[in-house]
Order: sequence, then structure tokens, then C-alpha cells
Amino acid sequence: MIAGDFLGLFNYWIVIVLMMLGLYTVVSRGNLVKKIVGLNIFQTSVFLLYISMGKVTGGTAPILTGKPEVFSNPLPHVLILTAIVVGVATTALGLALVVRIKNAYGTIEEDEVQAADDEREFGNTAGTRDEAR
Amino acid sequence: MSALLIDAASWALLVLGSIFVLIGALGLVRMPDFYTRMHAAGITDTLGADLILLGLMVQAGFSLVTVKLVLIGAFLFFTSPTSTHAIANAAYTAGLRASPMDEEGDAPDEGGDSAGERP
Amino acid sequence: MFSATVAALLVAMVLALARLYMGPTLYDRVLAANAFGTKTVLLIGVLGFLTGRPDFLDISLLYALLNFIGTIAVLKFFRYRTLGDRVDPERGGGQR
Amino acid sequence: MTIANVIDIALLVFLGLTAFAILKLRALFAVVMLSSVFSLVSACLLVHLDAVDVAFTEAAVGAGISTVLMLATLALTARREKASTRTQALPLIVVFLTGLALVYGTLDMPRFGDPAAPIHHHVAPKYIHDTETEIGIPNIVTAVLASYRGFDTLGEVTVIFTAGIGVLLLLGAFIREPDGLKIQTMHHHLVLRVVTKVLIGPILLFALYVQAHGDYGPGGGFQAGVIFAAAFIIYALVFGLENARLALPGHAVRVLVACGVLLYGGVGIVSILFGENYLNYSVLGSTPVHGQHWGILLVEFGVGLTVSAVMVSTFYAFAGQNPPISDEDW
Repeated sequence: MIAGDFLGLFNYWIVIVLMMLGLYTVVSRGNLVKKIVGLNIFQTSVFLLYISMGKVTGGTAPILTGKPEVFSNPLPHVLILTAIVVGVATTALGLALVVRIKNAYGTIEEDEVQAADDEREFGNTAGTRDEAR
Repeated sequence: MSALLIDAASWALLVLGSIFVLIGALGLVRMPDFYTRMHAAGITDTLGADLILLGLMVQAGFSLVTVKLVLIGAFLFFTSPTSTHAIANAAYTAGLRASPMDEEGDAPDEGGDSAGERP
Repeated sequence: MFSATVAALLVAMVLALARLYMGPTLYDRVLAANAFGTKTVLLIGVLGFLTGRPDFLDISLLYALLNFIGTIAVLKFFRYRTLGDRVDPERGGGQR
Repeated sequence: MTIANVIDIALLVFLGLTAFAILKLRALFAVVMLSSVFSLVSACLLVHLDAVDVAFTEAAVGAGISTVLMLATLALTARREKASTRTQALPLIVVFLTGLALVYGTLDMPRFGDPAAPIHHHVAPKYIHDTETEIGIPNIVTAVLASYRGFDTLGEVTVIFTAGIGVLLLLGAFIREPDGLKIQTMHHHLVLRVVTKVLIGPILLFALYVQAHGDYGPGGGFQAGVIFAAAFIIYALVFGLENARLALPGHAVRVLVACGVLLYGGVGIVSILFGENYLNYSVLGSTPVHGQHWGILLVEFGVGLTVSAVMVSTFYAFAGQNPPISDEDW
């Protein structure tokens, strides 16, 4: 029973680990490119969650062969197939934003962008702001 | 009888290919500097890959699958050495030199990524 | 017997992953990623045979065709520092 | 433990290790390499989980486009991540507690591969059962994608279209125009030039095969579009961006971006004109099944057109930026 549970839930557990690693990368790292990579990891974990749920033991890929066979669920495949290409298009949009932030602030570190914004709004209150070019 | 022969032939090719791939991967980890690692990975990889593909072809017989396997083999045969060449070229023009006697070239992880500065 | 090949490929992938993590130079990382790509081509091919439906080799074929784009992009990135065209203002004419 | 379980567990552990390494490393170039490996492993895993169409898409995207875009961004920004000064304790606690709650939630989920799970009993049996008679093509995924759920796919294509427009709006004004200056190309890389010349033809041919063969095997417009774009990207990388723009001008690509979505939407309008519902292809041919074939063919072509045009124009926008990375950030 324990072994069955382990094998039966292992996919979901790793998916959760990946999801949390992605989330942690997004939340804790200040570099914007790194944040986007973290988002991609999170995104892939969602893909794997869907596909894992669609798998049927003893099933095969949902392409008809003319013989009666057990097929895995095609619906998650459709949803995720389009999501991957949408994902790369939105990643490109995010990266374009990063490039523009670099042009405007001279940095892609979130802390420095924040410092530059503070300085612009409140004047040079924080004292040592040399690095915020 | 002939089925057994085919199985035996493809088994031999697959095992041989697997051994080459394993040796290459071991060399990738164990060799002392970049160019020796490249030697280990580049050469054995191409041979091992083609042997494994050959083993699969023997298993598949004359069909569309074999045609695809031949194409995969042919493209790997072009692209794999090309990318090895490209990496070696990039490393050499960037000033990375082979240093068989010098173990200190193996700088710790983070610092090492600046080793490819343009001279 | 396909299982043995799969096992060998998985071990080789672990080793390539280790080299990718350790570095030390960035060229080691490119080399490891490239080797990993070759193993992926083989693994996907063998997986098709293992499950008895070897008609999904298109994916392997795709990787065999496209995997070196990344390597070329890396080469260009480190030689010219851009993926576009590098204009050389000092030399004006430059070589073409 | 069967061999299938072993492969499953091994690949999942690879994914976890790679993600952890991405978190730890501060050299952004290494992060890009690791994320390309992450994509390779997930493609293997998707093949193993029977999702060949999805694996194909992941392979097409991960093998070229995403690595190239990441590298292009690094070439315009910075190569290293700076050490973070902020405190890490709070995010760690939040992430740990969320993960724990999610793991607790999985205990009630149907076990992996269970045929009795609810997901397999709602609409999926209908798709699997009816595809052969109603749509008449072997690949169920393509049938669901282009016909049963054609509205969803139209939405997705519109999202890709919008994202492409967004990239052009953000970066388009900064694209360097050809100014008559001589440029350095990879002229002296003879091996690369020859091999690339040999390969570009097969890549384009393979893209057409994937586009046309999507009804019968893994493939379709999404995958074919990305592969098509990859051929132009590799040409631009080796023979110079200017030459690629001579072959396929930027403004022509921008027109094609819109054409694909227009074709998809237009097929829907035509089916309205024939007196049926939007995107019901049954009226397009002499018999309903024949009409479905026509509809899927046209719609997939529209998808391929938009996807490849968006990818190419995104690459043009990133690679044509001025100026490249400064010495300080290198």
C-alpha cells in the first residue's frame, strides 16, 4: 500500500517540488532574467501536472492505429501543446520588457531599479546610492 | 532462427553503443581539462550514437522507421562534429589553452565562467 | 535489451548533468549541454521501441536537426557579443 | 518496479536537480544552458507519458528558439547575477508551507495512471470514440485541437499574435536599420557555413512535413511554425542578420503575423456564410468528413503562419537591437 502510494503520487510530488523551486526563484532572486527562468520552471511543472493526470496505465499515445487500444487522455495534451507555444511567446514579451528596463535604468537587478525609482520620487534620501546609476 | 539472429545482432550493437556512450560520459566527467573532455565526449558520442541507431535499425527491419533512423544518423553525423568543432573554435579563439600539467585551471565553479574573456 | 540501453543512457545523462553543473569554464557547460542533447535523441528513439510504437521518431529527428542551433548561438554570443550583426565603426570597411 | 517506473522516477529526479542547479548558479549563461537541458529532459518525460504531440512542441521550442532568445537578452543586458542583499527567510518559509499544503492535497488525488480517475470519464471518451467517424483522421490530438476545440485554439493563436505585437511595440523602435556600414559576419567559419547550407533545406522540408503530417502523427501548425522559424534564425546567425532580412524582410513578416490569424478567423466566417456555426467545418467539403479535412488543413496552416512569423519577428527585434552589451556588464 505504501509502495503503491509512493509510485502513484511521486509524479505529483516532484511537480510540487518543481513548482516551489520556480516560485522561490521568482520571489527570492532579484535578477530579472533569473526570475523569468524561474517562471518557466513553474510553467513546466504545471504542464507536467496536466500530462501526468492524463496518463493511463497500459495506455499509449492517442493516435489511432486501426486496432482497439487503450489511449491516454488526449485533452490535457491539446491544452498543454498550445500552452507551450503561448509560453514561449509570453517569455519573449517578458524578455523584451527586461531589455527595455535595462535601457531605461542601466541595470536588471530589481533592488537597483527600486532604488532608482525611490530616488527619483523622494530625492536622494537613502544616502549611498552610487550604484543606482 | 533468423529472428533470433536479428535479435542477437541488434543486441550486440545496442550494448556496444551503450558502452561507448558510457565511456564518453565518464570521460566528460573524469578528464582533467576542457580539450581532453571534448575529445572524450565528441568522438565516442558520435560512434556510440550511430551504433545504437544501427541496432535499432536492425530491429525495425525495412520500414519507414528505418528511413527515419537513417536520417537521424545522417544528421547527427553532420551536426555533432560540427558543434564540437564550433565549441573548440570558440574556446581557442577566446584564449583558453590546453594545460595538461596545470591542475589549477580547474577553478571553482563560479569564478570559472569568466575564463572565456576575449583577449 | 532496450532497458539496458535506456539505463546506460540515463547514467550518461547524469554524468553530463554533473559536468554541466560543475563547469568550470563556460565551454565545458556548452559541451555538456550538447552531449546531453545527443543522449536525448537516442533516449527518445529507444523509448519508442521500448513501448512498441516506434513511429514517434520525428521528435528525435527534430532534435538531430535543430540541436546545434543553440551551440551556434553560443559561439556567436561569445565571439561577437551579439546575435545580430556586429558593426565595426573603427575599421569602417571591415572584412566581409 | 517496472522499467517504466524507473524511467519516470529518473527523469523526474533529473528535472528536480536541474531546477535546483538553476536556483543556485549565479552565472546567467550557465542558467541558460541548464534551462535548455531542463527542456530536453521534460521532452523525454512527455514522450514517456504518451504525450508525443506535446513532446514534439517542447522539442521544437526548446531545441532552438528559447535558448536563442535568452542568449539574445543576455547579450543586451548583463552576464552575471549580483548577490542578493535581501533576506531569504520569509520566501523560504512561505514556499515550504505552500509545498507542504499541496503535498497534503495530493493524498486525495487519484493515483498516477489510474484508469478510473474522473478526468478520463467526462469528454475524453467521446473524443477517442468519435474522432474516427466524425473527423476521419488518426491523430486525436489534432482533431480535438483544430476541430472540437477550435475556439480555444483560435484564442491561443490570438494570444501569440498579441505577444508578438507586444514585443514589436517594446523593441521595434530600437531595431537598427541597415546603415550601409560593413558588418562582420561569420565569414571565416567555413565549416559552419557549409554545414548550415546543407541543413537549412532539410529543416524547411521537415517543417513542411510536420505541417502536413499533423493529421496522421505528431505534428501540426504550432510545431511546424517553430521549426520554420528556426531555419531562418539559423540562417541569420551564420550568414548575418542583414542577409536574412534581405531574404525575408521585417515588414513582410509583420504582415504574415496578421495573415495567419486572419486565415483562421476567415475559415470561421466562411462556415457562417454557408449557414453553419462559426468554425464548423462540415460544410466546407462535399461530405462532412471531407469538410473537416479541409477545415483542419486551413486552420493548421493559419496557426503555422502566425507562429513562425511571430518567432521570426521576435528574433529580428532582439537581434537587431543597438547597442550590444557594454564592457562593464560582460
